[in-house]
Amino acid sequence: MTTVAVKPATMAQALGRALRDAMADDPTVHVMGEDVGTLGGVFRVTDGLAKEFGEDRCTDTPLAEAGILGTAVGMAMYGLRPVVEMQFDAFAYPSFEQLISHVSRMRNRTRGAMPLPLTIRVPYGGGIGGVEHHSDSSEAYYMATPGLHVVTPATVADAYGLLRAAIASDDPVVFLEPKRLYWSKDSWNPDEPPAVEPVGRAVVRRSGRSATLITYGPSLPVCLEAAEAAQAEGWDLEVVDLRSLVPFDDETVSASVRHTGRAVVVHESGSFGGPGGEIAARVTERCFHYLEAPVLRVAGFDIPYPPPMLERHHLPGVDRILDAVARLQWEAEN
Amino acid sequence: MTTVAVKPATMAQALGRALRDAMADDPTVHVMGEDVGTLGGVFRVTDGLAKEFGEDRCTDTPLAEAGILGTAVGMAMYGLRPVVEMQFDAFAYPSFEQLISHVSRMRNRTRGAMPLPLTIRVPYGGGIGGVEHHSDSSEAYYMATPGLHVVTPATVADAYGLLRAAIASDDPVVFLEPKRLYWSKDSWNPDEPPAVEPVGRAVVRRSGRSATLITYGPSLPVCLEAAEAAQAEGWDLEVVDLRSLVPFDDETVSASVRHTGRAVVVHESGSFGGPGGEIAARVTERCFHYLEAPVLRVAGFDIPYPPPMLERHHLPGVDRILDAVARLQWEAEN
Amino acid sequence: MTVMEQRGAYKPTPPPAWQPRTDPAPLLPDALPYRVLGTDAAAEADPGLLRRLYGELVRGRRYNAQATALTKQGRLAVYPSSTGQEACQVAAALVLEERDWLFPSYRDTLAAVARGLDPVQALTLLRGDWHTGYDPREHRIAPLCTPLATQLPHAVGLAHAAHLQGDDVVALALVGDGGTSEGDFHEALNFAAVWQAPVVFLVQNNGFAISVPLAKQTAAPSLAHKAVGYGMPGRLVDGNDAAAVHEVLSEAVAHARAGGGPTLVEAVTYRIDAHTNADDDKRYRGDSEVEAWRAHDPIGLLEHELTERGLLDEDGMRAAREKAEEMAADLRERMNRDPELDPMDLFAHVYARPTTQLLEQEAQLRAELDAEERHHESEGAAR
Amino acid sequence: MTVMEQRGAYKPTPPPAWQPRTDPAPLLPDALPYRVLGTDAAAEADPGLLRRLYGELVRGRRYNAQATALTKQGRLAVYPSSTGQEACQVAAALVLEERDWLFPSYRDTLAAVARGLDPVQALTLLRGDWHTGYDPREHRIAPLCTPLATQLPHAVGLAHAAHLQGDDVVALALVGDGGTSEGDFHEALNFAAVWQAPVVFLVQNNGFAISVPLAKQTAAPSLAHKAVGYGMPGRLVDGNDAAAVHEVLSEAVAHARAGGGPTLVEAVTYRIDAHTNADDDKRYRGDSEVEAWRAHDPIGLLEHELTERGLLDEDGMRAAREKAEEMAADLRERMNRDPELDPMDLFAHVYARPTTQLLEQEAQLRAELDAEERHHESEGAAR
Ligand SMILES: Cc1ncc(C[n+]2csc(CCOP(=O)(O)OP(=O)(O)O)c2C)c(N)n1
Ligand SMILES: Cc1ncc(C[n+]2csc(CCOP(=O)(O)OP(=O)(O)O)c2C)c(N)n1
Ligand SMILES: [Mg+2]
Ligand SMILES: [Mg+2]
Repeated sequence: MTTVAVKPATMAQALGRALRDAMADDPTVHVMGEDVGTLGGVFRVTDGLAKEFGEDRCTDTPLAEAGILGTAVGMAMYGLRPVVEMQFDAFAYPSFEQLISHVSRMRNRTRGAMPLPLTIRVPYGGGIGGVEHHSDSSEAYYMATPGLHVVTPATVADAYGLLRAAIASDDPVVFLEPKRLYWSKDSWNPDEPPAVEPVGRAVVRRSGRSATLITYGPSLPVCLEAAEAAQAEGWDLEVVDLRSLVPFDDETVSASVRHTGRAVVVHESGSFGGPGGEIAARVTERCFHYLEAPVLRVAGFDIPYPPPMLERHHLPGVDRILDAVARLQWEAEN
Repeated sequence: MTTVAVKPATMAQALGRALRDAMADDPTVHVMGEDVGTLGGVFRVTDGLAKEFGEDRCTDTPLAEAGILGTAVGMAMYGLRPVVEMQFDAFAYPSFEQLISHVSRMRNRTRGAMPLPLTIRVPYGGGIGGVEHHSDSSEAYYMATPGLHVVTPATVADAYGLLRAAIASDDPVVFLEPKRLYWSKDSWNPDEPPAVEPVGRAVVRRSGRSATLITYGPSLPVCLEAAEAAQAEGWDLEVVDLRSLVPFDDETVSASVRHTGRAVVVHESGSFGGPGGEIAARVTERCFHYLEAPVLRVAGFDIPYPPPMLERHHLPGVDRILDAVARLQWEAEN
Repeated sequence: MTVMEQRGAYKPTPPPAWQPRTDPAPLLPDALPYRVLGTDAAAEADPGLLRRLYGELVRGRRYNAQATALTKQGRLAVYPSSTGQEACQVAAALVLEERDWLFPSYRDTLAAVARGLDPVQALTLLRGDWHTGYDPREHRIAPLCTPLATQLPHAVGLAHAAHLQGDDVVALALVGDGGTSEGDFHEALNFAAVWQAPVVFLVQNNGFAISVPLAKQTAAPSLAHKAVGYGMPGRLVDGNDAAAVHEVLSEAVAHARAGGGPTLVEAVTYRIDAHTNADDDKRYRGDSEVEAWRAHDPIGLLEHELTERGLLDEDGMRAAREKAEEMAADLRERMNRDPELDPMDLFAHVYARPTTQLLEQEAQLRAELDAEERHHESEGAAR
Repeated sequence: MTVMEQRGAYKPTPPPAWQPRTDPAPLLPDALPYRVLGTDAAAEADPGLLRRLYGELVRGRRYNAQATALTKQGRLAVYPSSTGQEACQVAAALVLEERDWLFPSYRDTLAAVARGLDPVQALTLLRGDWHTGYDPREHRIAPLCTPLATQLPHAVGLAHAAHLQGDDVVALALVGDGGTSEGDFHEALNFAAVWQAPVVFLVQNNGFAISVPLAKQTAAPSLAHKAVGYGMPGRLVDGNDAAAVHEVLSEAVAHARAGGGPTLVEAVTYRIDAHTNADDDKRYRGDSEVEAWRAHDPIGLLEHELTERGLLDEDGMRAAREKAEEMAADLRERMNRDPELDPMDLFAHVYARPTTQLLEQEAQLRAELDAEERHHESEGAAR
């Protein structure tokens, strides 16, 4: 038996590996977008794909996001599985008409005759010192669009496993990649990549009894850190990583909240009209009589994403999470 | 003293009158969009404006929604007050990049130096037998975009009063016009149009003690009907018309729910990621200990808008509202 | 590098060789729309083809009339008629091989019907029934597209995919004059040219986008002139001359099939009816303009040519009319039957497998419908 | 109307008169980029203007070098350099009157600086400080625009508004070769032509959109050829020839000011540096291409012309360099001071008056900051 080399990989590398393996397994998988070919993408996620599979399978497109998504729709209509890269969150907006009016509706429009197995990769979120338009958290738009799956990994292993699942899905998947976790590392065995994860299952990242932090993507590490810090205050926090915003895993989330009786939703996206409202509302609908306090939200402010020099004030951090936990009406318990 | 002729006007007429009066009062108000000039708009809201104010003030643009909104931004930068018409809800999507990246952010980007006093009129919602793409409820997208005001009238008087206020606002306002109320009528005195309503104040349309229906736009008449029907079941429902989704009138809504102890949010928009989640979450945050039951939602299903022949199954109707009211855990009261 | 470091070594040279990426001259359209009928070119047209076109035009006109009548009877939610544009509709259908794809807009049900689709299936959307009445893959007809110009990138992507797979397939996409103003038109044509995708774009310039005349839509010499900006040939054709449209489109399709890349064709035509049955065209145009175009009617033009040349007589005309009437009668009859829709279909195809959220909503609706039914039954029983 | 009703009365006529809405010939660009320096046309150029351009180019190159250096020192978050493109940047600024408007993209801070904007204000965004460092209305410079091509409709709208108000104002908008592929480019140019708005579009074709070369961006003969598709003139110019760019832009601005409508100018140039400091251009281009363009350097070209014609000597060159060094030293010095941002500004300008929701959030942040401060103070006191 040979010993396997377990070495650290970044999330960006894991995503690249997922693309590579999907392309190797299935000749209908095509990667396309701005700078994805020769350059390997501005985050280098697609590095090496054009070389390995040729420019017809990993294509530098003209610079036009509606055109990228629109032609990908046509390619999927013909039976290909396009994986589209949007260069940054805010640069996906020009493609929203194609997304809302076609990508999300084609299967339904044709009663299932014309599914669109399309993956749209969107680097999202802040914390990387990016200037305007490079740090948006746009998940609320995707969540409000029926017909899309919305998936976001928070770990290196999930980056691989969920992206493979997204590409294999017969439905369109918006795959949100937390930019500031691109360089996060985890060790894995490159000869045996992590398992393909089913889309739609949340996972408890940390068990606890006092309250549940419900989170995803870039906020997971922050929540885990907050949970550690909370111990000093006597709170034993459970942390749920949603991984998939659509479909939403009510079962896992509700089970946790019923168990703890308190919950805080944590995300970078703005609060008003953001994912937290939906999550808080559905948790409350399902767990009302278990709740000791209203489900609270710790989110970005309801403002355009701030300039780099102010972003630390905007992003949900450990203190803000602990403040929210403190407001969970603990006195009511005694 | 002369007697004033009080005669009925439709909501479409009231909106047209608001545009006319705004244009007459302020020469910087310009109306633009597809078919708004010679034709007077497909719903005839802008009828007569091109004739009265000339085609430079009420302009048939080329057919390109991003171009319409983008040029309107430039006009506003120069000091005009453009009022843009999007022909239908779904046809506003091509303009979303301009909306999100510029309209909502220009004031903030320039620290107030360059406000954009822009009104974007969007006919929205279903119930008119429209084929695909003509019945979307797209308010969730607008609500999730900080920097926009989002306003929607439900009565003829508000159509006038709120549109005047929107045009007078120094901030961009997305003005959602409930298509199926365009032909709803109310009597008014054309010599003395209704008052300009401040943006941001909800109003209690019906007082009640048992529970609060929180709604807006096209669902208001349905809720009022449901409230009448509920009397037979012994429920005395209060009905709050939000009128403005952004800013959100927490005061009025919370006061009502604290008073009744139960609430249902009603809207046509899909439930998941829709306005109801935000509303339910914030009501719960503010009124937790007053609530006898979780805030429930009666909304459109989480599907692409259905074909005309099935839309009655999708739209929240009186029965579905009463079913939700029935689920408000009344037994807990006794 | 600052200018200081730069100096000394510097020898001015002409700019690195610049040359046009394409020769613009052959891309530009002719000065006038190409015509066949009533010109010398007509002599070379295939009589069989002309007769076939004639039959389809007559049937197409009858189809338009029948569909319009159905709106008055409440059997169609809306109908955007292509009366006056039948030459474009029919030619677009006839130039394609079975393996090719057609990308119609909401106005192009006739093109789909001329391609062989059952008119009832073509009208499903406009009837208020389900959004698409046919299997696009079976017929190689994309769903009727309502958001303007958004079907164009789909056509490009599909043609490109087919080409990558080594399939000998051409896509033909239809768009209106108004639709050319949309960003998607631009992006689609650019992708098509860069990829040299086997796709043909047919702009039916019918003079109006609802009420907005072409002069408010563009200042270009012609819409066909836009082609040069993408590096593809632009062709201008009389859109009421079925023989000319057929010839120009056939050439473009052959060019695409041979690997020559995309073509933009502008067919100059006219929308004789209002935008849809819901539109009031008196508000934006006068009768005289409509009358001038009636005198250049696609059917009249072709009929004149055929009768002049002895290729068509009263019997032939009658036969064409009879076939058209048959189609109309059948359509009328079948459209008068109420379609049966299953409300549960609302949830069936949103995803490959419904989410738990949708299953909950489905159960809710099913319970409501069951309750309704029980209610009806008990009412029935009570009587 | 069915074909049956139609027959009998019918007489075929030619189509209602078709004519191009514009004569295409004058709209088409010349076969080669227009040049002045090193050609006969140079003799006619105004020596004063050439010297002014020279000074600005030298200063501009130094500005680019300094800004790039500041990224290495962590004083700029990112810098997209315009080294090699200074002729376009400077000419764009110099052709405008004070009342005119400039619409820059993220790469065009130099154009803003050449127009007179304080470089520190121009670099505010790229420094990580507030999004816009200046009052756009005071300087008539729109905010640096990052989403590609989205500034173009703004320029059209502003020019149109000014025109409607009777103001004699021209807008000049900058965009890259990559940006021409976006739908907003198309829509903006179309609106401009239909409205005959006084706006000039300058495409700096620097060969790349990040890593993507022009050949993957378009198949058009040139980007200037796109103009004819909108019915506006297209002009092709050597973008490294400051005199040529200045002349072509001046003509376009004068044309617009005189009511002649918009012009599309393509300036063929080259991005000598990587896309930004974060980019690695070795991945997508070879040194030899860069070297070929270095030999056609905008400063070198002009310097050669001026020295050949005795309009510039060593003293003049030294003076230009010294002025540039002064600017650089001042910039360096001021950029090394930490900017002071008030976190409360996050809420101050989202709306004219903050919503109650924002007031709550503002209070929350203020409380957090107060707590932080108390914490620091108590820590300080404890020591
Ligand atoms: C993106 C979008 N915007 C607006 C509309 C509304 N609309 C439907 S048809 C039409 C006019 C289309 O004109 P044209 O493209 O010339 O096609 P025609 O109707 O003449 O066939 C408009 C504005 C739409 N369907 N899609
Ligand atoms: C809408 C949009 N999509 C993508 C980007 C990311 N992006 C920034 S610069 C750039 C390349 C731009 O190329 P070009 O227009 O030629 O301008 P240049 O950088 O060469 O000046 C890209 C893709 C963006 N800023 N905006
Ligand atoms: Mg048309
Ligand atoms: Mg470039």
